Order: sequence, then C-alpha cells, then structure tokens
Amino acid sequence: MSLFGNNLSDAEKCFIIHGIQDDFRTDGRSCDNYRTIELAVNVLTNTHGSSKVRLGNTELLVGVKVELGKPEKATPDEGRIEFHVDCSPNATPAAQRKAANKDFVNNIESMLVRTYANKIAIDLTSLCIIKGKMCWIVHVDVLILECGGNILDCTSLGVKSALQDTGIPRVVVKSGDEGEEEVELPDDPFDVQHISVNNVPILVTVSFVGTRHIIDATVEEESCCSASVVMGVTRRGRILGVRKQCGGSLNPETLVEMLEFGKKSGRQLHVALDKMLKSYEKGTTGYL
Amino acid sequence: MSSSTIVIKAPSKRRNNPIYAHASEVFLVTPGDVITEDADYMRGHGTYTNAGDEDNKLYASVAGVVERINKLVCVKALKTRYNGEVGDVVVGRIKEVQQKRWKVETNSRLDSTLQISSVNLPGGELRRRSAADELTMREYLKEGDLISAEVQQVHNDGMLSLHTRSLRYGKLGQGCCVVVSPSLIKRRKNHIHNLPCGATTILANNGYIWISITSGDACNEGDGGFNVNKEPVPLEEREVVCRLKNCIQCLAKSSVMLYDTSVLYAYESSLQYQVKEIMSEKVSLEIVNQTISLLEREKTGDG
Amino acid sequence: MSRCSFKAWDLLMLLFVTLLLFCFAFISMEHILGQKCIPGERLTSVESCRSGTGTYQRQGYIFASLTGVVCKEEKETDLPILYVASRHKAQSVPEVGNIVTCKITQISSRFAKCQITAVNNCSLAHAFRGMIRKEDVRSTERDKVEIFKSFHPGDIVLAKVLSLGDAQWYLLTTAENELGVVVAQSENGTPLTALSHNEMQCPVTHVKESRKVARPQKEHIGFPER
Amino acid sequence: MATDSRRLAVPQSSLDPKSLCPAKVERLLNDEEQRLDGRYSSESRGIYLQCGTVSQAKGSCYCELGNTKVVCSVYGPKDVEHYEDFQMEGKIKCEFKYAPFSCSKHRGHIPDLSEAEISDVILQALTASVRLQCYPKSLIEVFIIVLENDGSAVSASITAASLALADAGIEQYDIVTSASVRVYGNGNFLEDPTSVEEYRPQDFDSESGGDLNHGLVTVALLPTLNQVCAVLSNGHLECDVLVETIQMCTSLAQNLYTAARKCLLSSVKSVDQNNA
Amino acid sequence: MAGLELISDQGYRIDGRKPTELRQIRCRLGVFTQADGSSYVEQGNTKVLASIYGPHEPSSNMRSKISHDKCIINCEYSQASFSSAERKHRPRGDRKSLDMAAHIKQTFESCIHTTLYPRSQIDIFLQILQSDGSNYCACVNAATLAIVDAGIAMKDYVCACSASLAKGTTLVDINHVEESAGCAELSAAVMPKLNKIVYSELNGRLHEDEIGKVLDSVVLGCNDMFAVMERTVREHVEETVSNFTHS
Repeated sequence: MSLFGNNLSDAEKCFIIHGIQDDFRTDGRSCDNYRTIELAVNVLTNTHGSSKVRLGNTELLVGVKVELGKPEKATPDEGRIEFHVDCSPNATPAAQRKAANKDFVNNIESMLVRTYANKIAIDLTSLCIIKGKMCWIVHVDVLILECGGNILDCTSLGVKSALQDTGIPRVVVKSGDEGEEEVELPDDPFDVQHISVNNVPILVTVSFVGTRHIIDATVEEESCCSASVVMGVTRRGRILGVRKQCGGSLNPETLVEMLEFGKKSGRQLHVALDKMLKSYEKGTTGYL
Repeated sequence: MSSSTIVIKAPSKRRNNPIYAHASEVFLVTPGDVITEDADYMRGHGTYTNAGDEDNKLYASVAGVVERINKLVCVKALKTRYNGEVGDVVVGRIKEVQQKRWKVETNSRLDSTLQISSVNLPGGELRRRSAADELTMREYLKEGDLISAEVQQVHNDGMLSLHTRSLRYGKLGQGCCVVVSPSLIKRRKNHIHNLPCGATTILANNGYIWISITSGDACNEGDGGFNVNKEPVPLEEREVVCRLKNCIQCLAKSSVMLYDTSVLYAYESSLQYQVKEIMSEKVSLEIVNQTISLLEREKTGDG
Repeated sequence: MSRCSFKAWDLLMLLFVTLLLFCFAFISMEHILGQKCIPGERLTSVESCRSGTGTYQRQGYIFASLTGVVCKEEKETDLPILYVASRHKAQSVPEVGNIVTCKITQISSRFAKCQITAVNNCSLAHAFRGMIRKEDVRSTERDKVEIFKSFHPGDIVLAKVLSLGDAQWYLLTTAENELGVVVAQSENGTPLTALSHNEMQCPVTHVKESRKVARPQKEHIGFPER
Repeated sequence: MATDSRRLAVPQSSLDPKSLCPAKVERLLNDEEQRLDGRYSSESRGIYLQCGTVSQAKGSCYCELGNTKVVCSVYGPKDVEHYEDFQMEGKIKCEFKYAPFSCSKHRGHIPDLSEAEISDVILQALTASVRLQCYPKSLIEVFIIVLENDGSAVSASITAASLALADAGIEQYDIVTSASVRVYGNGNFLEDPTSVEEYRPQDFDSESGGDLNHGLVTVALLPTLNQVCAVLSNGHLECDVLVETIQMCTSLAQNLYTAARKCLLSSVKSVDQNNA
Repeated sequence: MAGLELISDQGYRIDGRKPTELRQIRCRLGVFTQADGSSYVEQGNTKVLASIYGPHEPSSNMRSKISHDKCIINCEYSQASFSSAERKHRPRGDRKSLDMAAHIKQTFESCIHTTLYPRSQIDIFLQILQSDGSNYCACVNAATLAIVDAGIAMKDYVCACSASLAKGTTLVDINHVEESAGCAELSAAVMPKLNKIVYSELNGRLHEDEIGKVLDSVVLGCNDMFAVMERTVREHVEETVSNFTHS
C-alpha cells in the first residue's frame, strides 16, 4: 500500500528482502519488532477526547467529539460510532491528487468500520439516552500528518487511546412539561463518563516479504511486500475483522501462521498500550 | 531488552542540544538582518542587497552562519536544497526515461538530466550512440534505479547535467540510501570512502548517502556497471551496513557535519550497543556526544 | 527383520512413483493436443515442449493461461512450441516489432501523432496512442524530412513499433519501403491513388500531393483475372 | 452523500415499511440441523454461470448463486490515461456496485464506503491471478453489478469477475473461485449464507453472551495453484474458529472449480462451431 | 453596539487579557522529517502546522503554470474536522479554504525571492489543528517559520496580526469569540525589519479616522509577534549550529 510511489530500485529491494530472510532488517530490527511508539493523550482542548501517535516517522492525530442525535430505526436503543479519516497534504505532496488520496483514506476508514461493526468492540447501548429518540453519536476523526508506513496499526493505537480519553457529559433525563422527556447537560464540564475500551480492537498488519512475514513494515518494506493481512485483535485475542491487502497470493499455511503471529503481536500491543495509558501523566503535549 | 517488547512512551520533551560555550562568537543572522554596510564585499549565497536604498546595505535572506572568505560574504543555511557545482559527486534516483536522456531526482531545485551520450554503455566508451541504444535505454537504467554520477555542467536556470563516464560511477547495487540536508555534507576532496569496517559509503554532495558492502569484484568495467549482483549479502556485512546507516541518521538528526572521520568515530562509539538500540533517544545522544568529543580531541590534538 | 524389509518396501514404492510420473509426463504430451483448456490447467512438463502464447511455465511444468484449444507448432530446430488458440485474436497490445495500422491524428514540425487501430492486421478493441518522430519517417536522408510532406491528418498509415516509448505513446517508424501512407484523402474527400514512393494523385482533380507512400505488397494487389 | 440530481431520489423522509417491523430472526438453524430455506448447514446453493452475456464488452459473465444475481463485464486492455506515469505492468481498475434495487434497503447511485472496500478486495484478488506483464502500459477495466443480493454477493462477484477476464481472453495464471461461510455460534458453520443469514451485529443483545463466534468469512482461491488471494471477515471470532472457517471456505471454493471449468469450456465449444 | 460586553468596565477582555495583549505564543521548527521545512505554532488555542516542500520540479498538474524567470508558489490550507467547536467535515476543495490559500499565496509571493528559483515550485501546506480565531495570522506566522526552516531565501520575516474595535479601544490578536462578535476586524501581514505592510484585509465597517489607530495597533502586534519568532529561530539556529561548526 505504498501510496506515495517511493519506488526503490530492484537492488535495494533485494537487499531488504534478503535482510528480512536473515531476520535483520535495514534498521536493525528483527521480524517481530515494533519501532518505538510515542503517544500523547488529550492534546486538543476543544475535543471530548484526543491523542497523538508517532510510530517511527508515521504521525497522526485522532480527535473524538460526541454529539446528540437520533438513533437508527433498526437499532433504537443504541448510539453510533462514525469514523472519518483525512490525509493532510503535509504528509506528502502526492496526497494532493484526489484519486490516490481517496483510495488510501477509504482503505483505512473501511478497516476501522469493519472491526468496530460488532457487539463487543464498543458497548453502543451505553450511548443511548432515550430509547428511539436521542442518543450519543461518537465522531472519531483521524488526521494523518506524516506517512512512514504501517498507518493502520498507528491509527488503531490512536483511536483506542483517544476513545479511552473521551469524556461524555453525564446527561440527566428529566420529564418535561407535557410528559416529554428533556435532557439536561451537567453544568460542571468535568462531570463526565468514560467509554469502556477493554474490548476495543487494535489493527495489526502482518506483511509477507520474500519468504517471511514481518510486523510494522516501513514504507520501503511495504513497497517490496507481496501480500499483507490486516486483522483487528482484541485484548483477549479475539479477531474482529480480517482483510488481505496488496495483490499477491498466499498459500493457506502461511496465512494461518500470519494470523497466529498477528494475534500474538496484537495482544502484546494491548498490554503495552494499557500499561502506558495507566501511567500517563497529563501535560506533556505533543509538539512542545 | 527481550526481542519483541513493544516500547510505548510519552513524547520526549524536545531536548535541545548542549550549546557549547563559544557558540557566541559565531555570527548568526536571520532573514532581513543587516550584515555589513561597507561597500567592499562580494555578495555570496544567502544574502541580498536592496536596489532601493543607496547606502548598499547587505541583508541576510536565510537564517544561518555568516561566512567571510576574504571578500566574499555568504550565509550558510542549515537545511537547503542542493545547488550543484561542476565536479560534485552526486547520488540520484532515476525518475523518468525520456527519448535521449534520463531525468534524475537529486534533491535539487530541478531534476537533473543524464544524457545517453554521457554514460558508459557496454562495450567500452568509444562506441557511437546508435538509434538502437536509445530504444534499449530502459534495459540500462529504469525508473527507481540509484546511480552515482558527477555534475558535468550547470545550466543557467540551475538544472544540472550529470555524467557517469568513469569506473567510480554507475548504477548502485545492494545497499541502502539515507537522505540528509546537503549542508551537513562537508566538502572534501574525495567523497567515496571504503571504510575499514568493510563498507563503502558515498557521502554525495547532494545529501544522498549511499552505504553498501565493499564489493571485491571490480569486474564490471566491460558492461558500464549496469548489471548488479543480486546474491544475498552475508549477515555480518549486512550488520555493518545497517549499523553505519543508523549512526549516520543519528548524526544527521543532531546536525553534526558528516565526513569520513566523523562517521567512523560514530561507528566506533556505537559498537557497544545493538544495532536496533542506536536509534533510541538516549543511545543516539550518547553516540553524538562521544563523536563530538573525539572530533574535539582530534582538532585540538593536531590543531 | 522388519527394519530391512521396511527399507526395501520403501525403495520399491519410490521406484513405482517415479515410473508413474515419467509415463504420465510422456503420455500426457499426446493426449492433451486438441483438448480444450482453461487458465491454470497443467498441460505438460517442460522437457517435452516450450511454452508459446497463452501458456506459462512454473516449477518445471507448462500451464495454460487462456481459455481455448491446445495446439502445437512443430519446430524442426528445437522443441515444439505449445500454445493455446483462444477465440480472441492473439494480439491485444502492440509489441515491439509489430506492423501496426494507424490513423494520423495530429502533425507538428517534429513528429506525427496517430491512433493505432490494428496490430498485425487484427483490429484492436481500443485504440492506442502512437507517435512517428521526424527522424523515423524515412531511412534515406533522415534529416531532410518534412512531416507535412509525408503525412496529413486522416491518413491511414502502416508503421512498425520501434519501442514502447514513454507513458504517453508508442514510438513508431515508417522507415521501410512497405511502410507509409496506404489510404489518403484529398481536400475534397476523394481517395488519392499512389503515383510513386513520395507522390499521390487525386483521380478527379489530378492534383499531386506528396506523401510517404507505402510500396503495395504483391499479395495485396489483386490482378484482374481474364 | 452527494445526491445525484439527475435521478429521481427517494423522498428523504420516506420510510421502508419493512423496517417498521423488523422480522426478528430467532434461530437460523432449527434442531434437526435445517436452515430457514431447508438446506443443511453444509449444503451450498446451486450455482449458474454463463459467459459472454454482455455483447459490447470484451468479456463478460453472469453468475447466479441461488437468488443472488451478479453481472460482470470486462473492457479489454486499453491505453492508460495520459497523466499516469510509465508502467511496464498493466493496471486493473475494478468497480463493484450494488444496483439501487438489489438489497432490501435502497442503495445510492454513488458507490459508498463498503462498496469501495469490496472493489479494492476484488481488485487485489484479480491482480494475483492476471499476468499483468503481458499488457505493458495498458488498463483493464472490470465492472461488477449485483442485480439481486441474497447473500454471498462478494464471493459470487469474485468468481464472475475471474470468468469474465478469462472470457475476455486476458492471460491469467489461474481462475479465481470464492466462497463464504457464516459462523453461527461455536461449531455451526452455515455454508453459502443467504442475506438473512449474514452477520448483522444488531441481531444480538450484549447480555446473552454477545456475538462470540458469530461472523461471516469470505475467501477467494486460485484452485489449481492452491493459493489464497483474498480473505475478508467480520464479526467476533476466536482465532482457531477463524482458521477452521478459512480452511472450510478454501475447500468450498475448490469444489466450485468444476462448475467454473464447465462454464468456460462451454464458451470454447461455440468457438469450434464458428471456426468450422 | 455589539462590542459592549467584549471589554469589561475594568478594561479586561473575556479571556482576561488587556486590549493590547497578545495571546500566549509557542512555536517550534523542524517538526517533520519528510518535509523540507516545517513548523508548529500555537497562538492561544489556535494551533497550526505548516510544512514546506520545495523548491522542487513542478508536479505534472502544475506544469502549465511554469514561469521561466521565477518560481510558482502552490499553497494549500486545510482545516481539521475536529478543529472548531462544532464538528464540521470540510472537504479539501471548499471555497473558504481555497480563499484562505489564495490570500497566503499572495502574501508570500511578495516576500520570497522567487527569482532565485526559476522554473521550480514551492509547496506551502497549512493544517489547522485547532481554530480559535485569527486563523490567517497564525498560518502566516507558521508558514514564515517553516520557510526559514527550509532555508528558502526571503526578504524578511512576515508576521501577521489581527485587531478589531470595541467601544473605541482596539483589541489586538482577537480570538474566536471576538471575531464572531460582529465588529470590524483588520488583519495585516507586515515585514517588521523593512517596516512594510505586505497584505491587509478588513472585514466589516470602520470609520475613516479609526483605521489609522487600528492599523497602528496591528503593526505593533506584528512587531511583538516578530520578537517571539525571532527568539525561536535564533534558539533553533544556535542549537543546530553548535554541533554544525563544531564537528
């Protein structure tokens, strides 16, 4: 999915592929290593929850805003979660070309929608205020600032930490004059309830390069990967959505190996992220 | 650090580099500052004079260090695009194959061109360029290939035309390429170094740094260096190349001048760490400080 | 006792399998000729013949890559060539060296742009963009060529594909006698008749127009039988 | 979504009467292992494949999987747009679209996010099978329309697309066949699910153990080379259940090979008639 | 008059600032690795990211606008959907952002030495992370810092500031509340050392003799802004130069 056309020469690709065979990548990592991840939470003041993630030189911002809205007909007692991904032209000038940018953004958005479209990821019934009339709509906006490969993992880390940081105002339902329920917002802005994120999935991309599969591929490694599998893994190792990308084909055994490998790495990511979010002290904003 | 632990940490407070005591006597300017007012100077890069006022004040147009070489006054900015001079060693990536030439991306203002006439085609130099050559250009060099070349000529609008008519230049084989700002590359007599640790680095003037193993076989005179060996590189040599790459990236991040001695010092001071640790925050700072102190000792030692 | 017999039994099995494989490879060669095949079907092993159009080689075997009938083209010097004859014409994309029929769309002082409509006399579903450069129009006195004296927009030209050119167009040449303008129209629309290798005449107004005319080949001239 | 002014849009505030009383489907599988339409859990619907149905396309294929009807047409290698840069390998453009009348809910005219995702998945599957290096600098366009969606429309479209490419005379390493399976609780695998049996999160309430081991898995396969070229799954599955389902899908796709072969060979037979 | 409650009777504004006081400014250079130059500027709650690509070979769609003697500046302004109070998804090409991009392009065309880079193109990309008024001014300041970071020759800094009039007193560096209060708002971009106004824009109506007063306060605001930016650039240059000259 190397959208921004950084085409390497065959010799460089050879060097990378043979390196991965020897389990020694060009930046010294082995096949199951992640690059260091820098994460900051609550970086934007006028959002209900936000986070900034930097994985290697991939950088993105996730902002979560909640709105009151009407629930869907089919699901009167549930709120909704909507994803929107935007690639800022800062990432690379190629992001300006509408077509290429739209495919890249659709790819991420559809994977997020696919892994959150189930009962377990977010408890949507907790978002409902008045059955059939009023519920919370959670807008998750992802803004990609720099592309350094492995966008999907970075996005899901950002979304999970932003959702955990999200504070939904605690709403009081009072019966109004002619029996109509009325909703009253709390006056203290800090009287908020949090969404439970312990079943939120993290996307893990396992790319198959040469004859081995690797995790957390950089842009160069992505351009020489023949096939990659993206999967949403919950904390308990359940799989919430799988999709194969890049136009190569895999024999069934390697596909099974990659699924197992992705599940193991996904659970490690969850553990590391939760440890970090617990011990995260407010105040160190992203850029300064 | 066990192999697959995942490190997630809060963004580090941007540490600023230790500022050395005598940084003050260096003359720093920012755009719009007046550098000198006396008339006898030659205007160099990074400066401009206002046609309007008559007392020909010299203003700085970029932020950086003022350098005075007898009459010539110029301001050296920290990060710029490469403006080429004739004879510079350059590493570039083929961007487009056109009728009689290749367009090469060289981190400069405009794409440079490599004419088919300024390339050694297989079968020695004297071969006349026939129409058939023009049709099979893509076999020699195609999009994405990395080449090392020399600047043959600079056109008036700044476009460079390159040539690879010597054994040192040609298509680059297995290895990796790091892009840094051209002003970090110290201008030396020789930019292609076979380092003692078994790797060949080309610190090209245009900021593209190519690191590859010292290929013993200099056998490719006959074919103009166009076919490249593709067998796997043994692990130890690969480690040397990757360690060098990480060291160079550390130096570039803290904007230390890059030339063979500084790269070697950084390599030596990085030997005690694993290759993948070099890029982590504290280790890279440690390496940079050690390199600077070694350079300092070398300068005062024979200075 | 059991140990050694186990080994003998194992040897016997191995021998039997190779025999089967060998004869399968040998027989298969004859029985698949004339058979219908779909992409991905394994046809024969590589030793018995080479892969032609519509087939590809993988791990020592030849597989079909088109739907159609398997045919063999005998080659005296070398192994026969196996190819798949599909209902579609073989050529769908111009390749280097093909003779193409194209229609001139635009001319400038340095080149003539054209639409490639047929390759090796089978028409293409979608036209491809081609270009004939000034120096590729004629093999004699290449630099004294004037494009507008060789082609006019609307002419039908036979040309040969010189190279894939670049992203915008294929590079064509008409530097041989058999290549060049085949059908041209005068201003008032009547088709011109060829006079010489560089002149054509309108039968109605007898006005001579200069073109780079293709020499008509023998098999194309229909001599009126008595 | 930008409404298309040329067409008469459904009035915004209108309501599909069926949605007022959603048929709450309790159990897809009754006790003697039969499904709503009488099939057993490991029984697929009959498949009907017919090549050469669209006359002006270079190649086309019509596929019927039970009530699911899909038409795919392929427009042969054409010149790539002029602004694209040079590529030695051909390019495939794939567009998958549900017809507005095909699903129970009216769908828009402009492809939405899920249709764009499915187009991308089908594109990846076809790129694995087509020999692109035989078509330098050219573009192959594949258009898929689902006329009626009664479940596993994606797998029907992938098979139809590959047969349409073969019908168009485009060189392929192997045809692509695809199948989907619905995981329904632990241990039950419904092959070739209808639209009612497809996974919908709102059918479950989170108290009663949620939707563990419920989901829909679609796999596309190169049958003779036995290589997987597309995987798509949603719902909430345990890893080993997912692996088991993928293996089941691959074997299902493998069985489709004979039907696909018969369909292609029938179009070849017509070649002998007009040659003779 | 709409501006009544903007200033309390003790002369303080809604967010506690004095009328001539700027919001807290924090900026940093060199934020991205892939861009040639980049910067991050915070003016109060308005947060802007700027990145510069170039001067480079004009991209294929800009090839028609190549001029042989000077470089073409291509500017793009985009606002994140979570940037303002209520979430509004702004597709990149909407009129407001094209408008803003044109203004910024105009501002920098007069300040960059375009003749030094013939036939090439400079891309200025601006991304608003959070908008709390005076977006234009924050963008101009961020773009200036990014251009300095990219080492592109320019005549002088370009600092921009905005001011509006409430109850006779001029309010400098107005935030979103004051901006939407409806009174006139003048924003201008100034080259502080050469003391030249590069760009100015007035929305709303201002009485003739008050324009001079508002303009002076804007120029004053720009000079204060310049002081902060100058200090940041000097710190950044000193930091990198110390290793630079040393090795």
